Amino acid sequence: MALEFGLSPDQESISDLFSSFLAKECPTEVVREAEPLGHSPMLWTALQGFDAPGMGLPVEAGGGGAALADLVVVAEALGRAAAPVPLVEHLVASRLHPEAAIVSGDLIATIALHPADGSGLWRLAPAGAVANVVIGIDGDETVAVHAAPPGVAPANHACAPIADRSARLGDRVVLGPASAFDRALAEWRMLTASALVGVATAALDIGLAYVREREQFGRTIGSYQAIQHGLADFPALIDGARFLAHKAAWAGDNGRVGAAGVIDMDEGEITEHCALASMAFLQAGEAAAVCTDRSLHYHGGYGFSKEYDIQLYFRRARGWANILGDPARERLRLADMLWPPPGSTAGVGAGRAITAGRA
Amino acid sequence: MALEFGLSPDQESISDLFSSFLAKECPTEVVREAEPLGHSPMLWTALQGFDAPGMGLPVEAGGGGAALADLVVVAEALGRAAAPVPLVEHLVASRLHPEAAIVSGDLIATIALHPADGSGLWRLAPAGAVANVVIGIDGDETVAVHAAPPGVAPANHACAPIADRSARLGDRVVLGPASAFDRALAEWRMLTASALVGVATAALDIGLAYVREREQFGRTIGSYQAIQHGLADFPALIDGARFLAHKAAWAGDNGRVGAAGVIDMDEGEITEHCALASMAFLQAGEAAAVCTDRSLHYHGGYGFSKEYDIQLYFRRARGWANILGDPARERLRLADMLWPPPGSTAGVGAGRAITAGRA
Amino acid sequence: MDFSLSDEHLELRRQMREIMTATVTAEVIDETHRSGTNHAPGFIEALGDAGILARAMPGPGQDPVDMWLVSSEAEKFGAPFDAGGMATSIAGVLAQLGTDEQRRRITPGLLSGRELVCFGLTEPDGGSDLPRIKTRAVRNETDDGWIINGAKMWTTMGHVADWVFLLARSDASAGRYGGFTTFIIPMSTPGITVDPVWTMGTERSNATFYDDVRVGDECLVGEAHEGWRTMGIMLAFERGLGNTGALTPLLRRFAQWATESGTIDDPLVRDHMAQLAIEAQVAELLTQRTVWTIATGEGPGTEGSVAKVYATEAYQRAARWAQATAGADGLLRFHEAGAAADGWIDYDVRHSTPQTLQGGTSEINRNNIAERQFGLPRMR
Amino acid sequence: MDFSLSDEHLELRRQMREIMTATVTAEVIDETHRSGTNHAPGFIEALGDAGILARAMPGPGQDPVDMWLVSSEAEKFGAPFDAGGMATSIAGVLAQLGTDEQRRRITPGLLSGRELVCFGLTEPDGGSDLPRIKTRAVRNETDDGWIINGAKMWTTMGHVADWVFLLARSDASAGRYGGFTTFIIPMSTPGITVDPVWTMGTERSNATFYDDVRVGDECLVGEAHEGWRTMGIMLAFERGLGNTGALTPLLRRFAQWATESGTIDDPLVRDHMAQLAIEAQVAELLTQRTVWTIATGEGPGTEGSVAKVYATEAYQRAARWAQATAGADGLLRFHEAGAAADGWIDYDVRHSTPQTLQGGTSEINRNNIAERQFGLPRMR
Repeated sequence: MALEFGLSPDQESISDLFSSFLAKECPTEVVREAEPLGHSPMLWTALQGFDAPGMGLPVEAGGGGAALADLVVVAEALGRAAAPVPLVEHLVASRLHPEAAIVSGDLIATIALHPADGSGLWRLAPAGAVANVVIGIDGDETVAVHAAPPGVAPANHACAPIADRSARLGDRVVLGPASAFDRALAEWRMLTASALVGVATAALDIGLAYVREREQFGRTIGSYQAIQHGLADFPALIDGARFLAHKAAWAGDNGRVGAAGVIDMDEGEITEHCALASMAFLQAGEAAAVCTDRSLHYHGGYGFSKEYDIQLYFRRARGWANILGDPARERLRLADMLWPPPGSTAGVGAGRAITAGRA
Repeated sequence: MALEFGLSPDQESISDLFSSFLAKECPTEVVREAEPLGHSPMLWTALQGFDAPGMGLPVEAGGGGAALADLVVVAEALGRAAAPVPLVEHLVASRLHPEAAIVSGDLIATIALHPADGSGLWRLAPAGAVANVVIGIDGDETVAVHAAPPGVAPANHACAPIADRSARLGDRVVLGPASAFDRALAEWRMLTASALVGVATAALDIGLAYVREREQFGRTIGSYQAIQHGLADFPALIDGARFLAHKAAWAGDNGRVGAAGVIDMDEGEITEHCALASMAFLQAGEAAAVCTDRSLHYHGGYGFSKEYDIQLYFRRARGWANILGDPARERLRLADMLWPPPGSTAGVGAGRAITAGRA
Repeated sequence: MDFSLSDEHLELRRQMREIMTATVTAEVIDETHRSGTNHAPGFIEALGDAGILARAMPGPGQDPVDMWLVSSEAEKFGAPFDAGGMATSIAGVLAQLGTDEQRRRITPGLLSGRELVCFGLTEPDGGSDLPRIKTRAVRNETDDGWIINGAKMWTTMGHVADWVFLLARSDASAGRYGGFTTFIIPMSTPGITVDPVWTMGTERSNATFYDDVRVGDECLVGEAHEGWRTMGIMLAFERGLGNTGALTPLLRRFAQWATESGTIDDPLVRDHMAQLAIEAQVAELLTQRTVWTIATGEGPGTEGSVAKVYATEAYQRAARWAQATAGADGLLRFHEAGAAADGWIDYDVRHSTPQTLQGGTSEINRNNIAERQFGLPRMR
Repeated sequence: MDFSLSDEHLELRRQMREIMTATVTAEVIDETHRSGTNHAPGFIEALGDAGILARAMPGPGQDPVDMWLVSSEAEKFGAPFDAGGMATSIAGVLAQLGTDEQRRRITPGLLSGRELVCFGLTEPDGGSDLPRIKTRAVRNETDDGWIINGAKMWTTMGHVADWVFLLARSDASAGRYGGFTTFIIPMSTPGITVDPVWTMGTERSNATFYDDVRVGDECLVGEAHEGWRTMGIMLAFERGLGNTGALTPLLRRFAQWATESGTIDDPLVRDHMAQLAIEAQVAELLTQRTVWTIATGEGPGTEGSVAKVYATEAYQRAARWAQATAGADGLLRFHEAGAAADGWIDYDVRHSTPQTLQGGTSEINRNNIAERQFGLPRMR
């Protein structure tokens, strides 16, 4: 075991598989055509063609046996293509509730990010508009509810298939206590982080291509230092988020969850899955926001026009991240894991682990 | 009455007077020589020479009858010269407690920015190291305490003559209830804002002079777009802070204090003195911090060396602003004036006034 | 310095507010969002009827405070004034450079709010590099007219406008800034076609095409081949006076949502709201200073650039922060249940995005400040 | 990907921590602040004795993880490793380009921690534009030696160093990157003088002057006139591996103050602390990635620039935020009553300030990323 920042052979082949699949099946015309709902049933069916919906489950459960380290690679490819399929949510939900029809992808599953309110409503669940099964917290239980999806989403910034869903109406199964849901939320943060890394990477690629071509005042605009320096900030933002997501996956795959992980702020050592997933999510949200902002800006007016692709990414950078809520709240939650308030049990399930160190 | 952004003839002549006085009496050698204490008795004596210490008091009280609109001009000139004299504090204190020896400047007066603690200590009062009279809050009273100044300051970032002072030991006069101190604090914020505007302006001037001269790669560094664009942000920061300080002065001079001023967030109309003073202080702190940061950075290593002037301003940008406390706390205080919490009486003495408007 | 408004200006403000309350209803705003056309005819016509468009016209002898007050009040209220801004700009240009015949034939329609004008300036390849335009105006010696061919981009209001103010190259041999001619042409002239360009802001802009468009000398604005001079006058009217007041309505709408949702008690949110209130004040003060420099005849220097960069970037940051803070509800559009500030939060993010581009990009404005205010070397 | 350290590396880390706890006491640190010389002889010598300096030497056949771990642990602890970093860099250069005689005569002293080396590179007019240096090395035909004249700036440790690694122009006719020669010279050589340069960070740097300094060929590093190649090797050792870990001790010290003062309960402060924790992790991951690219032989590309810009700017922002948050107490220096984090908050602001300049300014590094990673046109 030693520091290794390259993709493993498994990761490489998964990356190649999904990248070439999406390049072929999901050019941006597909993304545009799927708006405003933000879901392409055809693309979903194509994903079922190579068993993608069940890949996150063990082979014993009929799944593909992919590790989290593989799933972050998939999520990044999806984000890079702005793919209008709820695979991130489905992968997370399927690991919590491996029903055969979910494993196969015949039923689409998702998770509700916040507990149901007093009336049993899960507010704006990601993929809620198209999911046949929604898993989330209701009271002190984690439940899965089978019900026909509404098939329409409220009009929204990202054209994402979000929708309110009921935690009580439909075919309802109790999966466990509310705490059983913690891992799913951490995995959703981690995979959404990777998807946002994909969005940011696409923004960089699109931006670079544009500034290399576009001329103003007799020079390509990519030759101006103001634009060069604005773009030069992207790699740290993107790579930082990517490595955090991969580190979260590595921590999860190696059982470094909760007390089995390290959170040592004195030495700056963090190997705990849930804390890393939260960090990855926040950093990726920032990376996607900044990279799409600037890339769009460097397009001049064209970035704002619907004809160009950058606005697709600009809107998803916000939509995919903001669905969880105010990032400041997420940072406070992270702070409770890193510096637990006295007497607290800190964090969501994970929280504080081994803390060595100096005062 | 109509919008007027030029200096009045009075302001012009005060600006000229102080600028030429400081150019002559306070080159940066004087600033350096006054370190680490941050006080030049000679410069103070020279200021007494033209009755500067008492200028903020009415002629009837033996003062110079200057308006707040004049004092902000003075404070900006002081900041621009990084002048090692506590004139801002003295002007504020003198208006609260116009003793003859204070009006003449034979005694230096200052204010304590925070109420005395349980043991009667005023923590780190600005000019506390050199002031003969300190005015501040102790319990529910505003008191003035005459006592010999320590003459030394704890070593600090800005080489400012700050020091702890006692609210109880010495010759103690009760000036009124604690609320009598509110105006003084607002005036201190406003004048410190102007001093910080002076600091930021000096940072711009010094930075521009440097980047016009310094060559790298065969060009002056001021020809690089990254540096041009970094500097191009300065005018908005500086002018914004300057106008806010002037508007606070205008509001104060015209009696627009507390309920006599307007705070209408629906229309974005604010003419209340204390709210404007707080805004000016925050904006000026930001302007001084950003402008000195960047100007120092554009100096390369030389900015960091004690030989160059920019480090003098860099340190004062922080020292003069941070002495009040965390700017986030100040913003929360401002927020309470702008959007009073239900049932609160809001703000320090000033607070909410007329609020017209739509919902 | 003096920060008070005169009684005449206070009266104008009162009038503006009265007219807006009467004419810019929620239904009117809804219609602009539905159609993508950011124009409320009843509002602009009422301004025309009250003589306010005439007061808001820029140029010598006009009160720049009037001009600022009108656009600022509209912006703070959230009333669509783009059409009024364009009409008054062109009326101002005609007042300075137009013929008496044009001022009789065209100006009254513009200042009544009944006739609209769009701008045919930027081209697909052009952007910030305006002198690079390719639209050609060729002198037609047989009838003393002109034949115009070319294409323009971002012709906002082009599909509802009566007139187009058009910049064309009339003498390609005359160097970078020579050989331009400006025209004002009825949009009904044969050969002009308008294609919609839909934007992320849900606003409609247009691409306009000019195929052998034949016009006479009555359409010339200023002298032939002296179009760069006309542009100089017009761009000076534009810079730094509009679109710097958006923080105020944003903050009003955000505070509305924050109050309803209880978020207004959150210190993290209050901290940020106070910062935005400061930025709104700074944006207004910087804009008022620009107005004052125009009034004193000192302007326009770089004050407009300073205000424009600051205000539009602050607005953009604020909108993006507001959206993130509102979480999922900040993603929802107008009329969706639970949408933060009834959908305005989402709208502001989309609407603020091109503000740092149109009317001079932040980069061009920063170049301008560095070169003209600081005297640093011009590097383009 | 794998984010774990091998057992050997964990053992090295344990050893480092043990040595630092024993040798880098509060008194030792105080002495560095008092003297302005950021060097703790007992610590560096202990590293030498434990063979750690030899492990931390960069170059082919060496483990870059060792090199990173040593400097990173020192930085996290707050132990002054600058002298060790310079010594191991030059030992690494000698390992690649030195003579056997130099490796016998010079290297053991450097790797024992007993002899220090300073860098004579930048000049008063030079800065980022290194090839512009004016120090001349002229071949002295009578004795096969060299005569060196010139002045160097920012010769940190120059007043305590045994050696100077010097870059001089040896052939002014050889174009921008030709005609340089690098030397390693005893500081005791006649003609070398050292003047202190005091800094805002209270650290002492130096200006060094070379007046007819005569040295023989035994002082050459690499071939004569091939100095740019030496510099390439040395700068590659430098970039992106040191000075990217400062957020961790800053955050530890800030948290200490925040806990003592009760500020740690303030949600505004917690929000920001969480952000800094993320930035510290990102800085570490970006640095580890640089290490990995070196280990795999892929580096150094622009990874070092990416890590360096990010980490130093994050550190600077963090220090300035921490100081503002601590208010008046954040202004107080070491040993003053009530000073926030015993004075470290004030120190970090001053200390972080030159980090975005030394070892490659942020501007130069951003140019580098744009040109080398993105392939955008080089505009210098």
